[in-house]
Amino acid sequence: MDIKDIISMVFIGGGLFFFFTGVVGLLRFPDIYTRMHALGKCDTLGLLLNVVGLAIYNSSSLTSIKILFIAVFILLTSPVVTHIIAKITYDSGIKPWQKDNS
Amino acid sequence: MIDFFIFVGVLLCVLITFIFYRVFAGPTLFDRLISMGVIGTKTLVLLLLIGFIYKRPDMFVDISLVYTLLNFIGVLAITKYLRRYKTDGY
Amino acid sequence: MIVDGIIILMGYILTFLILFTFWCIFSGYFDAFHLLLGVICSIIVTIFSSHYLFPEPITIESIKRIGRFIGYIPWLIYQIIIANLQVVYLVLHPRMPINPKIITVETTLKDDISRVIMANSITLTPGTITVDIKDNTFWVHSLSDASSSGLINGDIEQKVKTTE
Amino acid sequence: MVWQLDLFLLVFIIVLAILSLVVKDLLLSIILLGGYSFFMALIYAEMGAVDVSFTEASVGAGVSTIFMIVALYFTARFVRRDVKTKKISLAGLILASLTALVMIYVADAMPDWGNPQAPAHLHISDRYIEKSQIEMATPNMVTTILADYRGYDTLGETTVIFIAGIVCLLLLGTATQRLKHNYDTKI
Repeated sequence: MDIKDIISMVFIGGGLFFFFTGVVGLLRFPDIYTRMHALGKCDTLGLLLNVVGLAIYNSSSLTSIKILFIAVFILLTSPVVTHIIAKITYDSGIKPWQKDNS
Repeated sequence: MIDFFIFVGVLLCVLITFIFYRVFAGPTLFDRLISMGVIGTKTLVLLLLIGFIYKRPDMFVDISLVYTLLNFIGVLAITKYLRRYKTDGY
Repeated sequence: MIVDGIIILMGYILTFLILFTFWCIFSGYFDAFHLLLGVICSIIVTIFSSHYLFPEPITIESIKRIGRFIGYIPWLIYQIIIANLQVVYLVLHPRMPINPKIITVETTLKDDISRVIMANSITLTPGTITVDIKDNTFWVHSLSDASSSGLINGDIEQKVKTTE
Repeated sequence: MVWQLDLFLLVFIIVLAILSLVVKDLLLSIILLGGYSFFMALIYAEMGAVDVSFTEASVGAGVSTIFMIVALYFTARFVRRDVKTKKISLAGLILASLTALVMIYVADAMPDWGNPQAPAHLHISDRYIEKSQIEMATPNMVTTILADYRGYDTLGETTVIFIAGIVCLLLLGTATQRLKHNYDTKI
């Protein structure tokens, strides 16, 4: 158990925390748009932290670079997916949940 | 460290069980779609963790990369269908 | 005439270099046979798809622009972390103090790439998701009052403008 | 094998498989089948079959999802109300459960996972491991076995797949022409 392991454990623990909040948000929030906030943000950062933690733990540099490429792909694709689903939802006429209605 | 990875993997599996509630209950199709997306990211991390548990991460990273891209392409294909045939959300 | 040719060739060369770097990283073999295969594959893909990656001719200005965009990334990551902490606060708060609504934001950004950067930044930063873009108007779904205030006073737009 | 993960993953697989059959919406069924393929790839990876897992992830989750969506363009998403759905036939149910029982009974006689004394590991594997590098000079042993030692087997398989592909193309081709024809005549 050296310092590298502890750093990667901290990163992975942080990622798990964000995953956990993302899932809680997915279950608690009232409508699809608000749930998308939980998906688009917590999930992205959680995965980013997990991936960086694993890349730090890994010893071979080439594999670490490949693992970091996963993080780059996620950063590029995640907002696009969130935006596309939001647009499709809006086009199909689902109205956002308002505070006054409840 | 391997015990820690197994622990993280089990925690992720518990989280996936909770997301399945949204897949069953989600009122609209889009809820189910984003829930499956969230499950996809969890399985991606699980795959990397399995690679580290077996101490062969170099083989498993390639599959994770394919996972990442296919998650994206699958959502794109489904939304392309939904743009053609509009739904009222169900 | 010669300058035009060099500019068109630059796009091909850059695409080839990017593809070949990816090949080297993903294959992991560095002997002559695998590198030769990589060169052949990269050239074939370059011929077919260079115009997708660089639709406009490359000038010194566009290379400078990529440099400015790389300078923009640290600020974006900082914003992503703030966004997450805000969403975490909203999710874990027992009464969930959310007030979701859709707001419209006008932008003065001219070209498409800036708008894409702007839209993706909005989606990644505190409590806001870009729902739709038409001409100069962004439809943005915001989660709470605090999250939409940062967008209305135009911080993100100022930041994106520096990359232009 | 990590049994803690296996327990969860196998339950997820069963849940997703049943759900994708029960659901009335074809698009949702496709989404669920994509998730099923992802979990299946995870299980293959966990059993150490990385190449099978790679194929499952790219073909099962990627290509076949897209193909099924393309097929969805030619049909409807929901069951029509006026068409009566068939009830579960008793004979089929009995046959399926009997087959399942026989398979569970037989599975008990299989060698344990990773057992070095299993028949598959005793006879010919040693020769493949020792000689394949010398005889064929291909770095990947699975490729050597499939393409060199069992070349005729693989040729037969590819022929079958090739014929299936041609038949699919023929069927889809006529379907598109018919659609186009209907479209033209309507106008």
